[in-house]
Amino acid sequence: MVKKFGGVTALDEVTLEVGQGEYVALVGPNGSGKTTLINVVAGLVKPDTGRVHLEGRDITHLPPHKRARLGIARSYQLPQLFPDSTVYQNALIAASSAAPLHRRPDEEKVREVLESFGLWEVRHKRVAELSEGHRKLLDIALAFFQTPKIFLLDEPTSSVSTAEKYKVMDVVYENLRRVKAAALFVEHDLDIVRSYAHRVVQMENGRIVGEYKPGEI
Amino acid sequence: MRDAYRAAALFIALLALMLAAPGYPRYEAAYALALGLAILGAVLLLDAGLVNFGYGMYIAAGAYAAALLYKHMKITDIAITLPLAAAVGGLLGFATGLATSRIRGIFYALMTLAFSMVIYGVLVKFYYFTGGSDGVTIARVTALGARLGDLHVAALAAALAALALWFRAKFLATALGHIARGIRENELRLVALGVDTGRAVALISALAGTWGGLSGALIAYLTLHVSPDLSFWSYSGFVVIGALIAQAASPLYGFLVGAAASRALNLAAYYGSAYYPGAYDLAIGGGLLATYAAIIAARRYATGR
Amino acid sequence: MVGLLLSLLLFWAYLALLSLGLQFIYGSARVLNLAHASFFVLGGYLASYFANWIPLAASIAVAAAAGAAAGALFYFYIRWARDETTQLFLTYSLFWLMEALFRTAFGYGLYNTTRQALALGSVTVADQQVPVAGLIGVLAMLTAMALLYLLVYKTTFGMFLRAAVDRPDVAVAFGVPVERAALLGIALGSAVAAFGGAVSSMWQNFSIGLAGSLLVYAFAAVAISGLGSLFGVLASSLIISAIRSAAVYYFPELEIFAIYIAVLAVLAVRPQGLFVRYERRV
Amino acid sequence: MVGLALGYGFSQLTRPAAEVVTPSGTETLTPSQTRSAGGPKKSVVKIAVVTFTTGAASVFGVPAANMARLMADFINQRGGINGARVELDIRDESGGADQMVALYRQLVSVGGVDVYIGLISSSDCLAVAPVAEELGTTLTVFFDCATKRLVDERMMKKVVFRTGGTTVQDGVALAKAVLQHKPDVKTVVGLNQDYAYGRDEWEDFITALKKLKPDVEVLDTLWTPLFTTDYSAQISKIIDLKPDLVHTSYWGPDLANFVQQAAARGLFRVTTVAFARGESMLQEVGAAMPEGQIVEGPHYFEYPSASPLNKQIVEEYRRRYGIYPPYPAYHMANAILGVKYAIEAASMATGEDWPDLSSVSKVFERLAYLSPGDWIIMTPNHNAARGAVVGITKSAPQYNFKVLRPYQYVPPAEINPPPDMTSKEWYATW
Repeated sequence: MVKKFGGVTALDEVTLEVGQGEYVALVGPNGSGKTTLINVVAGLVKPDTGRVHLEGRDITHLPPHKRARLGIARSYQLPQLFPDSTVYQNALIAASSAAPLHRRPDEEKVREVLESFGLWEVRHKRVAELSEGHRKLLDIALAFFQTPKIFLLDEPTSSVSTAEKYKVMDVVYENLRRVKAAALFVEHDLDIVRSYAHRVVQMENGRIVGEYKPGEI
Repeated sequence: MRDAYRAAALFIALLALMLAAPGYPRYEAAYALALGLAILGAVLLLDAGLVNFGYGMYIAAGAYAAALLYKHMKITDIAITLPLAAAVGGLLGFATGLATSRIRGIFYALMTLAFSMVIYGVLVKFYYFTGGSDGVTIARVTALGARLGDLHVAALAAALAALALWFRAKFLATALGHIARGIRENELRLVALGVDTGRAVALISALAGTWGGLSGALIAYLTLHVSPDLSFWSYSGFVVIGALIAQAASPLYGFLVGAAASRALNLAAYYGSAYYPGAYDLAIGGGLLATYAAIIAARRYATGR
Repeated sequence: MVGLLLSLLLFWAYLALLSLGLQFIYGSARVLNLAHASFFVLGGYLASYFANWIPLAASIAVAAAAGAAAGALFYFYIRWARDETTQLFLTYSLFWLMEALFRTAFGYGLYNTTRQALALGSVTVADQQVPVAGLIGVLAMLTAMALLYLLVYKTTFGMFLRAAVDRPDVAVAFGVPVERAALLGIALGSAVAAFGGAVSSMWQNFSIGLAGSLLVYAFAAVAISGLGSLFGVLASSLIISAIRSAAVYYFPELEIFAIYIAVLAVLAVRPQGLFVRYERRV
Repeated sequence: MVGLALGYGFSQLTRPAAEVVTPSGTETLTPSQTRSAGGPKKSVVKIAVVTFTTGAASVFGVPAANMARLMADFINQRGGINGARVELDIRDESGGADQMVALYRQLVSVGGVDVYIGLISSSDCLAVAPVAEELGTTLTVFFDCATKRLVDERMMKKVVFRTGGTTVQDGVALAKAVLQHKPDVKTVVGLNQDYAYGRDEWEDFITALKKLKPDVEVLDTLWTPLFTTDYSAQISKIIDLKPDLVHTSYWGPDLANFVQQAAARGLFRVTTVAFARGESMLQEVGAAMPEGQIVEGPHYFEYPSASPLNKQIVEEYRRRYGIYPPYPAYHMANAILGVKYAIEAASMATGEDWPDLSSVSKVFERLAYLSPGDWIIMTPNHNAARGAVVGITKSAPQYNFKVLRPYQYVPPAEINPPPDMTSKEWYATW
């Protein structure tokens, strides 16, 4: 797969495969094409050449919302939330995206997801009043209403205090395991990578330059 | 079930008001409710953060559907004209919704304004079909053959307003209602959550158009005359501002507050115009400002923000 | 044919004078003013009113100055708007408040300076008699455009303006007086609008209700051009004038439609407009 | 049969003297000789006057409102209407048909008015008429709107009347005058406002003209939206076409804008313009209006020159408001006097001091009375059979605007279809 922005080659002959339930970490300096790769898989960006397959089906030309329905969930480096609503309302909106338009969203599922992400106690807080950790968790939790097959995590623990980093990752992984979803995550903190990834892929200037076991780095 | 009880209670209250009030105040109350339906439609779009500056076109669509059925086919029965008006409004809403499915913000306002001015052009231009700027006069309105007087139309307005309250409660609770809020606050994320926001906007527009069509038909039955002015930008502006007031006042009952505020301004303009020619404009401009400021202040006081 | 071109030229000048101010204000302060046409009409009223006592040129200057003052007042009024919808709300109310002002101050009668304009005589061009006033109108439009262009792209104030509007938060960090830039931008935009109205009073009557119908033309010009681009609105006014003149000549029934269908066509294809500003091609 | 000669000067403007008058072609009501003084004494009659006091049409509405004030004072100085003092509630007509319906309902209920006189725009008249008929509580008199639909579609049956003429009178009178002053006219261009009034005026004019001179050719019909401000494209096209005649029914600012811009472009050197209802703007347009144009108006202040009533009204109006009364002012006088005589005649006929609405309506249908500008002859279709004045614009030393020299009065019989015939059927009989 190749993706150029003007003169810059963001992705240069990148091929990557993530197995069922496998956790792959993407490491590399800023500007190495990690986020671009995630955006291509999520459908926000169209590759110049190359294909995106999900369980054997070519989804290169599917719009983002169709990919999400097929199970490609993602979170964002800077949490993308519904700013003027409370945590509970954010969850209701996410639940509604999975429900038929004329029916009520599944409030049972809302409670279940918020509790599994430890957000039930703060559900009436406005998003602006949440701690950085809670904002990150909510950002990830919102994607769990579509029963993800693969989760694209863009720096899940960035701007979270080191103490909370592991708490966040434990909660995320517990839920990934619960729904048996694979994960492709971008992470700078090598300790996190070591403790959570099955496989580590290193990228530089848009190219995959190496693949390692977590223990080898 | 609570929504149904609430709607029934509103209907009974309004009906009592209609029976008690003498001729003119009843007409004003019924017109306010008709406007309230349009304001509800505009509020649905505002929920999704869409300021539709051509909303009057849906009202005109409904009003002209009812009026032209009378003008060309002498159909006066509301059992035919009311559903047709709603359908025409809904169709127009769906069409404009599809056309603007990818367009937001100022461009959405400009595009809907352009649509409404094309509709205005059609209504003024096709003189032999639409009666041009003189509009269309409806001699009488009937239901299953019986002629409807002022009171009956007022009762119809009360029923539709109650239906609107029930619908508003349902809309707020259903997935589409939450998705509308999602579009307003962070459409990018909503797409990533698997929502086809284009289709959602088209659906919300269709609903807004339907309520606009109903409002138009009701205005036609009340005033017995429809004119292209319904689709002119200043009338749309009036409805949108009513909707902004409604949105600021309360998610559920807001559209009734907006309707009451707009009609009160009209009454103030009437009493003022005897003494000072600029009273109408002053009442509308100044009145809207005061109402909005009052509601913002009340909101800030309530939430202590 | 000369007749068609002449009418095209005159309406182009008229529409550009109306729309330049609206575009400049959006370009310099991110304010889309629903009451913009009212500033244009205010200029027309004032020029017509003062022209009874002072020479035409002086009354136009007075009208433009009053426009600038009104613009400054408008700035302090619109500062309350935190977001687009509140802005829309405040300018919609302002539209009605200015109508109330017009009804009280200029309620009755027709306001124009056609008598003074007629005195300027006319020129014959290929059997078409061209009023000098019309040519002055075209000249006025071109000078207004040149003035704004020079100001925006050739002066430090212009640089402040562009910086303030693109990234106000960053501009403040560099010491750009963002507030003052917006104030001057709005005052200047309103002055151009009032100046346009004052000049147009040479061939047009001003009365209540005019602002409402003019606004739709100004919005059409801005919608087709794209928000913020001065040359864009100059070009879109020419396009609209061409469409309108052609419509009147060849299919008069369509005159009302022609412009709005053009707006829809452009918005459908390029919602941000044909001559978008951020491509810096001015 | 009553013919209410009703005196000749304002000084005689007292109770109707029962003298039989038989204006051509219509029969009128005879009052009973004796009148008992019974029935409730009404001290004040409240009349709502709704006309454009602001906006583009204020150049129309304000002269009418001023005439209403003048007539009310005159009537009150001479015993009011059947002894009741006239009180005016003057309201602005701006806001559109929707607003006028609401205002009508407000005035007749909360406002407590006894009589409603109003409306210049045909859109407003068509909106208020059905509501007035349905409510049926208040005598409603339209004083100026010209739409012929009120007559052709029988929208005035019970309480609604119109003391003004329709586009039929304008069109036919103007067509006849055009043939008189330009008998060899061959090519015509229509330039009218793109709404019902403009279309009706053009249709009536061109139908009449073609009936009278079948070989007339219409080069083009141009339609402009109401309150257009720029006519450069239309003027260029007319100058290119060089027709023998241009017909327009522009009024208010549209007429002023068009004449000023056309004069600057020299249009009047290549063609002659026939102005339907152009009389109202003669004073407003002033010097910009060239000589030699054909102007028609339901009224013209110099006609009837012999009538002391007209002379007195014109002098008093000019003293108070500084201009000569344009036709909308005359239209308002017709309406107020019509209300006065209808009530007083009904009072004489029924013997009650303040007759009820149905008897007033019955009288009003067959009333004939002298108004400053013309004999007003009401017909059973609730509309007046009106004459018209047509003339050629000419400068005159003592006026700073163009006056009509020569001008002629076209009597009602020549330009009105018989009461039971629509305008289409009437044209067919030519």
